[in-house]
Amino acid sequence: GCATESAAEGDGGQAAACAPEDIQLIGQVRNETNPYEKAWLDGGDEFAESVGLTQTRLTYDGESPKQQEQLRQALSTGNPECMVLNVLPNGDSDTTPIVKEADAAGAYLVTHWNKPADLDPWDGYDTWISHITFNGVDSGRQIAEAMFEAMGGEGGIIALQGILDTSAAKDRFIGLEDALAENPGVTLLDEQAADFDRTTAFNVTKTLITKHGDAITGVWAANDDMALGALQALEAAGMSGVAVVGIDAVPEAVQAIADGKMTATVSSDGPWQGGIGLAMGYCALTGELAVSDLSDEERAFFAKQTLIDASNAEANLTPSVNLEDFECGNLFNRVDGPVS
Amino acid sequence: MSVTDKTGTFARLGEPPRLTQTTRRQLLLTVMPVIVLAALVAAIAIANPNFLRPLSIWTVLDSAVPLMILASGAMLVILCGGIDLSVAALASMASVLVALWIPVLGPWVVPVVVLVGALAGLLQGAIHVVAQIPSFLVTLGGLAVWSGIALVASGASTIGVSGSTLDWTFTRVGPWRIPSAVLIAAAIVVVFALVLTFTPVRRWLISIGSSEPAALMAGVPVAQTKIAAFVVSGACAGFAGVMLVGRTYSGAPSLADSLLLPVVAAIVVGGTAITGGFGGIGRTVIGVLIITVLRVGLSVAGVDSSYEQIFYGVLVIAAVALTIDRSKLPFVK
Amino acid sequence: MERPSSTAPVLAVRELRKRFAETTALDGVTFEVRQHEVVGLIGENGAGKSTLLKMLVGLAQPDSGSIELRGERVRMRGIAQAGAAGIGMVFQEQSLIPNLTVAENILLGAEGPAVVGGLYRWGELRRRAQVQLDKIGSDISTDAVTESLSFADRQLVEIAKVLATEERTNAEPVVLLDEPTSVLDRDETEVLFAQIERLRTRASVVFVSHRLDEVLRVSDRVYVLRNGQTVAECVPGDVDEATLRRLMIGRDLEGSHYDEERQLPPRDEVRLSVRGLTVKGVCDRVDFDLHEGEVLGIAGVQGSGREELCRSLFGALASRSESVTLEGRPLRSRSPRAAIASDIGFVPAERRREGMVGSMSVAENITLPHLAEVCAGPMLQRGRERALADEWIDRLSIRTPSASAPLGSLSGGNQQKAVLARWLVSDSLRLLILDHPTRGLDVGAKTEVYQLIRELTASGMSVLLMADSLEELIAMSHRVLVMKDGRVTEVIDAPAGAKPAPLRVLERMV
Amino acid sequence: MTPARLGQAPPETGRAAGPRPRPRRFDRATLLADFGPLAALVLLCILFAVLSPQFATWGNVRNLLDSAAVLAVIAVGLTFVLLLGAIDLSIEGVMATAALSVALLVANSRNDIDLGLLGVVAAVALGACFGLASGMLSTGLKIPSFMTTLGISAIGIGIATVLFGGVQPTLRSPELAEWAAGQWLGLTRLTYVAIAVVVIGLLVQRYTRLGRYARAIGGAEELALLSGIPVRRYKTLAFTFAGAAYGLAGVMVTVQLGSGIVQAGVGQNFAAITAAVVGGTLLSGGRGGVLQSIVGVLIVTVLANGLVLIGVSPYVQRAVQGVIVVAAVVITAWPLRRRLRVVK
Ligand SMILES: Nc1ncnc2c1ncn2[C@@H]1O[C@H](COP(=O)(O)OP(=O)(O)OP(=O)(O)O)[C@@H](O)[C@H]1O
Ligand SMILES: Nc1ncnc2c1ncn2[C@@H]1O[C@H](COP(=O)(O)OP(=O)(O)OP(=O)(O)O)[C@@H](O)[C@H]1O
Ligand SMILES: [Mg+2]
Ligand SMILES: [Mg+2]
Repeated sequence: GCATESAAEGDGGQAAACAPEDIQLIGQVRNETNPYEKAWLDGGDEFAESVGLTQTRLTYDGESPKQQEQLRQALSTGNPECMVLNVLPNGDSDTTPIVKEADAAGAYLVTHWNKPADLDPWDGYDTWISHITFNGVDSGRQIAEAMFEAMGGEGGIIALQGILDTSAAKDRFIGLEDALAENPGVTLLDEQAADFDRTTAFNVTKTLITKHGDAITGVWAANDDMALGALQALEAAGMSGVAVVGIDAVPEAVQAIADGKMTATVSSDGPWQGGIGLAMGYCALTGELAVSDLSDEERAFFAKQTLIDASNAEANLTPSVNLEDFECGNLFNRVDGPVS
Repeated sequence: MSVTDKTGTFARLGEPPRLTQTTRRQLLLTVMPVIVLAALVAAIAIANPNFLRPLSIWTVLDSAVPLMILASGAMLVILCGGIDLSVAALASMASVLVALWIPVLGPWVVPVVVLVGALAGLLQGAIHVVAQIPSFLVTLGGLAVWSGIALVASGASTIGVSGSTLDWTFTRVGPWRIPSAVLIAAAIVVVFALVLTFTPVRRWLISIGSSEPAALMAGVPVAQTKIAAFVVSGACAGFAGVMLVGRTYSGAPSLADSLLLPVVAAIVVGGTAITGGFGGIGRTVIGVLIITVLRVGLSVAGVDSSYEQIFYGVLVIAAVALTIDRSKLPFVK
Repeated sequence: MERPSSTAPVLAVRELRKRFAETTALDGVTFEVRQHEVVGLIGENGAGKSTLLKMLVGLAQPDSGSIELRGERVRMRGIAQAGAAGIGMVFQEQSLIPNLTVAENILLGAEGPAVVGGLYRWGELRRRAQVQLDKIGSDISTDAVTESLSFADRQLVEIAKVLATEERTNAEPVVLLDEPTSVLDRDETEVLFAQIERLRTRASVVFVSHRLDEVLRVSDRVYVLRNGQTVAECVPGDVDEATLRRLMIGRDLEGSHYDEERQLPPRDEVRLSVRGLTVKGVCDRVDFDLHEGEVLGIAGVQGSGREELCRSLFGALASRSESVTLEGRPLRSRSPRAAIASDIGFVPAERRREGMVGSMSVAENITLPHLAEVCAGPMLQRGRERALADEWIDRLSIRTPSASAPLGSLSGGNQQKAVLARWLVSDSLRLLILDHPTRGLDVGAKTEVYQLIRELTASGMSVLLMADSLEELIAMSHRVLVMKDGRVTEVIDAPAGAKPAPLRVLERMV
Repeated sequence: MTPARLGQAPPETGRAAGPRPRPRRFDRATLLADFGPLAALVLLCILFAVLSPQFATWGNVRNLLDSAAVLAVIAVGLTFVLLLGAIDLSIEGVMATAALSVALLVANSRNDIDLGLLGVVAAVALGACFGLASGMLSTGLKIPSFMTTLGISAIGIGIATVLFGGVQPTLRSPELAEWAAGQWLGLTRLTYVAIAVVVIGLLVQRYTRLGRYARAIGGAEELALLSGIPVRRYKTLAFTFAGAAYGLAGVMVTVQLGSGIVQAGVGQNFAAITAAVVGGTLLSGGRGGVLQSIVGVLIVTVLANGLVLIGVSPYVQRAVQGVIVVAAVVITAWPLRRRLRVVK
């Protein structure tokens, strides 16, 4: 509806520079070996297809230097003026150079999840459209509360932390601590880092089961991979009825919830993330979105996330995108408050 | 001397040097790494001609810099028959220290952190030499310890760097907009090349690498040379940490960790023997470029990201198969 | 000489040629080995003996020419094939695997009935290995880890290993021995000869040695190789050592073998004075003085501690002492490097392992201990290095394509000369420790080394010498220090013209 | 004369009556070299038992053995490669492919294939193929194993990524689930699998040509050639054996986790090499063996388990492990120092 209007009045210089067919869409995640990031790239592909383009899929194996190298190379071999980057930075530290490179080259950029607290898109970055993240404190608390409920408000839990050097891991744990403070009946028996990794979580959980035995009635994990590892360890130990929660809503975890083995997870909707960043850049390049007009809240925001538990697991079994979300007028429909 | 007078029959020597088959093969082997590099670049350029743009080429070279600095140091240790697995972790630790200390030390942070790296190398080298523990093990322990220190010092988080103290490590200079990092790396390579060519250091490294007992009996300063190799390797890791902070604007406890295997791969692809005793800085430069081109070039050439690892594996093996000089490896382990 | 030997050649080699990059190793060698015959093979260093033998076991392939085994033309592809065809070889450089036990080594690759259904039977393995060891009358344990044995013991195990060949084939085997005696002492050599005699009844033997007396003693026929060609075939009864020597090098060697008449008396000044030197477990409070211009020979059997004594003086072994002084100043050899700084040189017995860096060039090897002399400040001066190397290659007539050829590609004798040269480069050398400096050298090269020692001592250098044979030791030394069980039993004077009888030394050794 | 070393000594049976066998002398240095890692393991156990009441419980011992199972299987395979003097960096890739292929070949959530145990066999065979490829590339093209196995690892991860295709295949095979959870005599079945593999490894090392020749090749490759050993064949065989072990390890991880993941082998490569080296299997080849490597596996596992139990901060756990490992090796190797000893 509003598309033609903004094209007419927007900063036309940039919009005119690119014919829609020249636009280069790039999605970059760590790797294609985990369901969440794979679904993210697939979402990007679906959006690209819907506008008659293809997405360049980049993966950097979780290696920060490689992520930088890849992006710089993409910027220097492509035409940055007509480029959209939808990037999952490896860690907070990687966002700064990505933003600076993209800004210097003039490519539109949307980042997700990780960003240093003092770096903001409105600090003079014209092409860094938006930073999309999720309230980790919130998700950590939501799953904790779902778990406490399943435990009947009391018992002992163990917590599996993610890679300690990420804000996601830290925020989520703060959420758990908040929930614990409000639920004095639940005690935190132990916390260990399991690096967002399934095998590590499996082994750590086994050791913790030895240490605490039947005192464990809940396992809080900072992501689903660890939750699934813990679940397996609990099964191996013959412990049933332990509430296990995670974050990410990977298909396997959603299935486990539907099967009644897991209690809850939180969905950030990977396919949407994969498409939305490209859509923002596409709209900006085609003149349907003026970055300068965006509010601060739109340029760095927490996106809505949904708690998935037994009630809605079946409906979320397969990740899918809703192309309506990517129309230029709906880009900011999922804003759920500014980042801190 | 009378000894020589009676030895007429031995004198069947002085055939003039000819370009025999062996010397021609030798020549081919010397230039092979360059040919492999050129072929790779050409293949990528066919898939995506933009790869040969000057800007793109400078970017490749720029991307190679941290790897280059780490590999130069690690190569010394490999030349004398050991291995330094700690370089990447040490560079990560250095990045954290740089980020922490910049507010206090300002530009002095660079020599201080390089010194810290050198001291870490010294510690590892000394344990390796004095306690006679295999370098693989010492540096594996070092790897864990430096990571731990970095985690604790940073509180397991990323420390941002503001200000312009390190801008010189990551900018472009001159009319051709050459990345400053490339110039710095080139300077380091030149220093290495000069030292290795014009001083006895290379002799010592090679003799230790190919026959340590013989080197000992010939009075080569074996312990000193080995420790020095570790010190230089540590210092290079420290400096690589500085360069990484310069380009990421932050220090983080696992910033460079993933560079370990690429570093060793680069050294070996260049043709340096992993068992020691043969190799050099020139080969390492080419090896670093081959690995860097593989790392960044596959996606530029449009290889599907799910197949990228397969391509990378096949190409690395093919590259090594072509570049190493088997006559210089007594036997292949 | 009346020895049984049938006429049918078991092994016949015709017109064998082999070229390595710049050197022609074999230039048309022809020879044959008949049944139950011991054939001696002699020639100066680099004449092509080892290359020839390696071709017979398939470790190198000839460029042209033919090898016939029992009348059939064969092309050996590898040592396994050769072993199956009944050709076994004792290599010049030792070929036992250090971390395996003696039993494992003896039967390695030829386990036979010791492996049943792919599984090892340890008892059988030991028993069969013991049979081989018994043949040479050795008391080495089959369970000993090979690297814990002495060099000579290992050589005996090698011989035991090759003797196992005779049990592997139905046909009578051909046993190739490439300088098997160069590290054996007198008794062990006798054991070996007894074995060769025993073997003769059921096998043919090719025997390579630079000790011409040995060759004359055990061989039925002797082939002389020169520059890759067979230049003569002799029967021991008809020739003497001098003739062989002349055939080998193509000219007469003047003077006596050891140049005894050129031995000058030592000077009065004491260069090295050792008091109460103790190396834990092997030598005990050794005292001696070494004068300027003197060669002090050290005699002793394996385990007498003489090698440890010398190694400790060079700093390669930890030791304690009351006092060790070099020209009056305390000598503290904490490492070979420190010893070299005090102008001491050392030529180790295990040349390949300790004496040289095979992959480095001849020139680089020669200058390695004295890099300071070819450096200006920290900078290497390649021109000076090259000139120095060329000078010494010339003075010692080291046979090499050039100073930049890898030392590992030279023949053993020439390698040894290069190892000697590296010490002679230094003008200030005061003490040279020679651990079997003529091991593996041909007579010509040996003579050159002897002359070199004479010249060095004449110019005032002091030498500590351990030698291949007692005769050599006595002939070269001014005095002989006899050691037994880590102690000095006697110091025997051996001035020119009044050399003691070997027996006199021997009885103090054992 | 030094006595035969632990693990290399043939069994004390049927000794022929040779003439006066030389007396064996156990000096302190050799004792330490042979039994040092074992002593370190015992010391660690005592230390943790004192510091943590849970450590010495049957439940924890069971857990320890269970945790060590996968690493033990990997280490057995790796040992043969290390004995050659080669190195194997392909563990992650081989395990990844094996994990995904077994998950896709038995009853699973992604397809209708259900080969049952045959699927397990196929995955192990696939692992062996990877090993065969590493071995043939190393020996045929004469490339250092460091590089071939690094490349093979990347290829394995790549193939696993393609197989993975976005959704983890979850096991739906009840008999395999039973293998993960079911217990005999208080230990999981996978623990018995690991024990069986260790025993097989020991037998192969001691009683077959592969074991003997691997040690010979590692001791001195050029001399092994001189003894007429088909060096290339046995090197390739050692890599193949190792590949099969990694394949089995990938299967075990998949069974444990209930689904096939590409990350099945993450971190196992360094863990296995560390374990082998700590136990006394040298990277230079020819030394050590399966027994030594298993002691190393137990040391590494006990350390990881004990540090969690006594509550060492997760930040410093790895650093503490590193220090303990190096310190343990320094202490046990200190008496072995000699002036001209060569250590790479
Ligand atoms: N692989 C090789 N590469 C280059 N040159 C070689 C090689 N093998 C042998 N030669 C050369 O061939 C010649 C013959 O060597 P060979 O070892 O057969 O001599 P030899 O008669 O055994 O001498 P020695 O008495 O020293 O043992 C030498 O000049 C040697 O340098
Ligand atoms: N890797 C190699 N490269 C070049 N040449 C080699 C190599 N290995 C062996 N050779 C050659 O093989 C020949 C045989 O070696 P060997 O050690 O038997 O020497 P040799 O001449 O018989 O020694 P010696 O003088 O002690 O009798 C040597 O002459 C050497 O040149
Ligand atoms: Mg020879
Ligand atoms: Mg010889």
